[in-house]
Amino acid sequence: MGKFDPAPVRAQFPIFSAPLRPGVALHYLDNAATSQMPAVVMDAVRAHDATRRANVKRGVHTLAERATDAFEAARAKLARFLNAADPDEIVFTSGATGALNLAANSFGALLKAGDEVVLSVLEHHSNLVPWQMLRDRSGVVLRFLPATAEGHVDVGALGRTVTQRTKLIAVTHVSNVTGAITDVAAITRAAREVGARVLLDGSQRVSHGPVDVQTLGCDLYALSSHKMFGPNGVGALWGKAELLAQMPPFLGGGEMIRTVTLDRTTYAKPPHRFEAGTPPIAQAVGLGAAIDWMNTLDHGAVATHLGALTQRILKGLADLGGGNGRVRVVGPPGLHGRVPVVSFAVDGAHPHDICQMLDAHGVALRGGHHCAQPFMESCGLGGTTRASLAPYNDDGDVDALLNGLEDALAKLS
Amino acid sequence: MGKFDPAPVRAQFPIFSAPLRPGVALHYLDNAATSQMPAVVMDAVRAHDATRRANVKRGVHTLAERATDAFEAARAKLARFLNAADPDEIVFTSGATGALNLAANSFGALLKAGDEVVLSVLEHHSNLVPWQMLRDRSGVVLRFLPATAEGHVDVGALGRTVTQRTKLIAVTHVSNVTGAITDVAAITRAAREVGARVLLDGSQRVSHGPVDVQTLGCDLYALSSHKMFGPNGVGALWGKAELLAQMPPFLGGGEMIRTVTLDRTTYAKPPHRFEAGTPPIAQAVGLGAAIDWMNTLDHGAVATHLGALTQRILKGLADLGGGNGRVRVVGPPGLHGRVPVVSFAVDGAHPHDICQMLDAHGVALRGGHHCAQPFMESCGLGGTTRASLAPYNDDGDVDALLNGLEDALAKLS
Amino acid sequence: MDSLYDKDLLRQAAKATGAGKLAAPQATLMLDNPLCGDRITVELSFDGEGPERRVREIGHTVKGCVLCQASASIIGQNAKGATAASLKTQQEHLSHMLKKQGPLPATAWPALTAFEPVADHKSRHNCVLLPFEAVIEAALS
Amino acid sequence: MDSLYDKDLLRQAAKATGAGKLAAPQATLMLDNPLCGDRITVELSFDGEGPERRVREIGHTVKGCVLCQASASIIGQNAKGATAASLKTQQEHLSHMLKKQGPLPATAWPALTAFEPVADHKSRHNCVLLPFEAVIEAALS
Ligand SMILES: Cc1ncc(COP(=O)(O)O)c(C=O)c1O
Ligand SMILES: Cc1ncc(COP(=O)(O)O)c(C=O)c1O
Repeated sequence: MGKFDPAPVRAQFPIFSAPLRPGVALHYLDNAATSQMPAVVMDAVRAHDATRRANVKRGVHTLAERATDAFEAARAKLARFLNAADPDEIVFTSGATGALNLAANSFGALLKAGDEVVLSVLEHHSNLVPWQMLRDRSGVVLRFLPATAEGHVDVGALGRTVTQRTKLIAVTHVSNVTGAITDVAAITRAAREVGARVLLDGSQRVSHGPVDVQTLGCDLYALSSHKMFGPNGVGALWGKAELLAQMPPFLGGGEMIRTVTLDRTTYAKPPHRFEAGTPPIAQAVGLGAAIDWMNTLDHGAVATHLGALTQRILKGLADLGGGNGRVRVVGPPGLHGRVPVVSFAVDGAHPHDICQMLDAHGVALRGGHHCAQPFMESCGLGGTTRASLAPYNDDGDVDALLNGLEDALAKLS
Repeated sequence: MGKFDPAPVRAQFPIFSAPLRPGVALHYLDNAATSQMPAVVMDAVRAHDATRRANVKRGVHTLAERATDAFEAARAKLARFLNAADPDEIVFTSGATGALNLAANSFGALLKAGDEVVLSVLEHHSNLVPWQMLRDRSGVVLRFLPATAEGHVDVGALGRTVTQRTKLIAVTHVSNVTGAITDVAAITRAAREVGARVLLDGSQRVSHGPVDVQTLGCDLYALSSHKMFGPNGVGALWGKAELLAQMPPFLGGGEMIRTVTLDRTTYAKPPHRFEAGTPPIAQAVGLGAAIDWMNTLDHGAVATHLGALTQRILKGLADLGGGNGRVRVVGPPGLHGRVPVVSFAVDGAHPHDICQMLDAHGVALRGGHHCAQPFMESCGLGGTTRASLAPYNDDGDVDALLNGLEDALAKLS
Repeated sequence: MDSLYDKDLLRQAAKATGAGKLAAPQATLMLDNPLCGDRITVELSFDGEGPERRVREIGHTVKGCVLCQASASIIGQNAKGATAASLKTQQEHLSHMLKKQGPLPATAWPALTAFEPVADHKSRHNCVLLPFEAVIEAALS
Repeated sequence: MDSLYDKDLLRQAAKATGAGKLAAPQATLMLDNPLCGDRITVELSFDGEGPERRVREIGHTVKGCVLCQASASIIGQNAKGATAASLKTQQEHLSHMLKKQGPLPATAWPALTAFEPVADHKSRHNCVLLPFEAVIEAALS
């Protein structure tokens, strides 16, 4: 594992080729919201559209066959990235939100009133609201795992939260607020004891390299392309073949049927059953290219590099204002059990003011509740400011962040 | 209105810059499945991703503001294209299928058992299966308008199909099989008499220039970007503000909420209420660019040009095999009341064989049931072969089609 | 640094005119902007009755950003004697300036000019407008 | 023109060996491919009983494309005397040739080589395989 140099990686991302504004360089630390896209991914999407744009699955002409091959090749790449047993376990969706709504509706249709679904207070609204809607529709009961003081899903509470009625534990693999990595082994163990399934929201995990769903032992896994250097508008739900086969369709339309009459419709096998209408073809091809690109990275070396930057941020935050404790990290205090995403709260300074002031320094941060209002409430916070890293980030980005914060806090005191 | 020359238009589409295979030029006549994309649209998507890629709606940093502005500008462009009263009447979706599922679920939630929804036998599965699912869920009754012998929605049957219980008439604006344009005035008149709403599936109409939803007098309008020279992975549902305001959300997730607690969630106003999760931002921007591109065309001149090509196809089909009547057009026999989409059935020759043989001539056609099985059944057909035109098509494309068909029919006799 | 946060605006926010609670409020209203977590509670007392009643005293509690604080403070300075209708007029001036980038008319409260740089930042418009919404709703209640 | 439709294959389809109905079928099965509208009905009579029973006579009715017709015709020529298991083996040879682009083994029916050019056209694989599925399901029924 060599030392990782972010410069050549950064050079592959067109967004960094020009200043953000005249005289102000971009320090992009909003990767947990959307990561940037390397030129090779843009090229792959354009090449697709310029040489084999066509609708997929049904066409017999050359472009349609090429487009279908490219789309299915992307499915196979994602299957390998997740170590899925079969490409047909990958359902392409509009994004992680699309994947989670599919799960809540389609897996949800297998549940009955009184069945329980266990979530956590750390969930992104996309893994909460669809289950609330299911609850309101069908009488399924939602139970919540709390968060630990360090911002992890509290697996210590599994014993009193999981019951014989639990049919699913659906939790985030990595928190988009705290960056904490969930102890999945504890979750799957608890699930197996009561015969429940496990869904992981992998949106914040997939940016950091391949995932092994078989080792994780989960049943469903949701992800989004735009957080893993791929295009907008596409994501996926992975599911065990045996489970997908039991799940009824969610969206209706072309391509997901076997036969249609005015009275009755029978459905295709997975994954097509779940891919109603024209799928995001070029975007899936782009996601495939993003995976190819990620596979060129030495993820161990990247993790060491980003760990060092994270450490600098954590220390810098502690030292701000002469170390007066005005800044509080919301999440794990060190590098253990986290990805390079750091949220913090500043006494007497609103996250949006901080973000706006940092923007003047070219630093892109995100402030607010990060679509995780219940967690914010549980912390007694209106919101946090979040810096999230990707392989192209470097010491200059961290310098800009810490210097900018120093300035902002002086103004906002 | 000048005479239209397709050559300069064609030159704007990268797909035509290289042969399909060595020595075989592409004659793309599968536009009703997916239209090709001009370079300006590809450029617009790339420029977005290369200079302002960010998540929208919540970010305060510069890239996020730029991305949000570009996304909302695309909304405004589409609103103008449809003559919507307000950009906030446009909900971005994953495509027409996404839009129709949104309508069937969200408008559908306002209906109760025994309420009636009128569809037609000509509907694409995307405007049929979601309503069947609604019926199975909630006891709504589906009634069907038949098709005329010429492949139009039979508005003559409105009197016996629409009742006091009808709450919605949801029909295709233009048939994707026959190319027939629906008599919308008759539909809206019948709907008004019983206080029903009207939804139009505009997927096949929007490829042919601006639409005026206010003059049409409908309440909901669904469309897809990839059929109007824009990117894959995005579409829209337009709805009257007053109606959208009554409709509950469909998908749950980030960006569509007002407040979320573990117990209860309140929702944002339209359109955000219906746009859960990260929307297809770059794709919407591309759709905006496609609309700008379409606005450079003289649509009257294009219609005349494509009408002439359609006429040649209709005559050529009638003359095939020495005019022995082996080929039958499924749709309007002339240019009246149609768009340039021509379906035909050939005695003793299967559409897929025809398409495959034509592919050897570089001609891209579509064969099969075109996701409209009920209509095919009603015609006693297993499928048709379909040629569909766009502004870049020219006499050479029609020559290749007719010559190829002559060859194929000789072989398949 | 960012022109959004010039000294005037920061001073305005720090001044927090009108911050606090009233002894005997006749109207109380809490409003929040869930997008950013800003929250304001406005308390009012009045002279007179009906639509013509005028604000006698105002108290506000803001948990929000500097823009929201400054906006509440400006209201605290200027709201005394205002009717719901005149507050609504001020809100319209402000909203027009932000959204259409038009100039503030002579009848607008002079302090509102502090928000001119906010016009360029759509995501922050609601931060400035929230206190106006709250005070108007309270005045109408 | 397209190598998919060489003379052999077209002749095979035109020949339609086994087309028609049986006087006294012991098994009848209809299967369709909704993606393209191909539909085949297979009728079988047998010698023997149980899994070892062998096809005595076959009749098929195809509403489908040339590939489907040719496939049914080849089955019509070769199925007599076959067990369900041996039909399944032929299907596996064919499927392997189409999907993995591997060669047909010596034990495969020689006529199946007509389908080699179909390997390049994934969207047509099912057209060729449908008659095999139908005859196997009928033989197992
Ligand atoms: C009439 C009609 N409706 C709906 C659709 C589905 O739209 P989409 O391709 O966006 O899923 C299509 C095209 O496939 C269509 O032709
Ligand atoms: C943990 C988590 N889940 C779900 C989502 C929603 O995914 P998408 O952006 O694809 O809608 C996000 C990001 O927004 C996220 O961080």
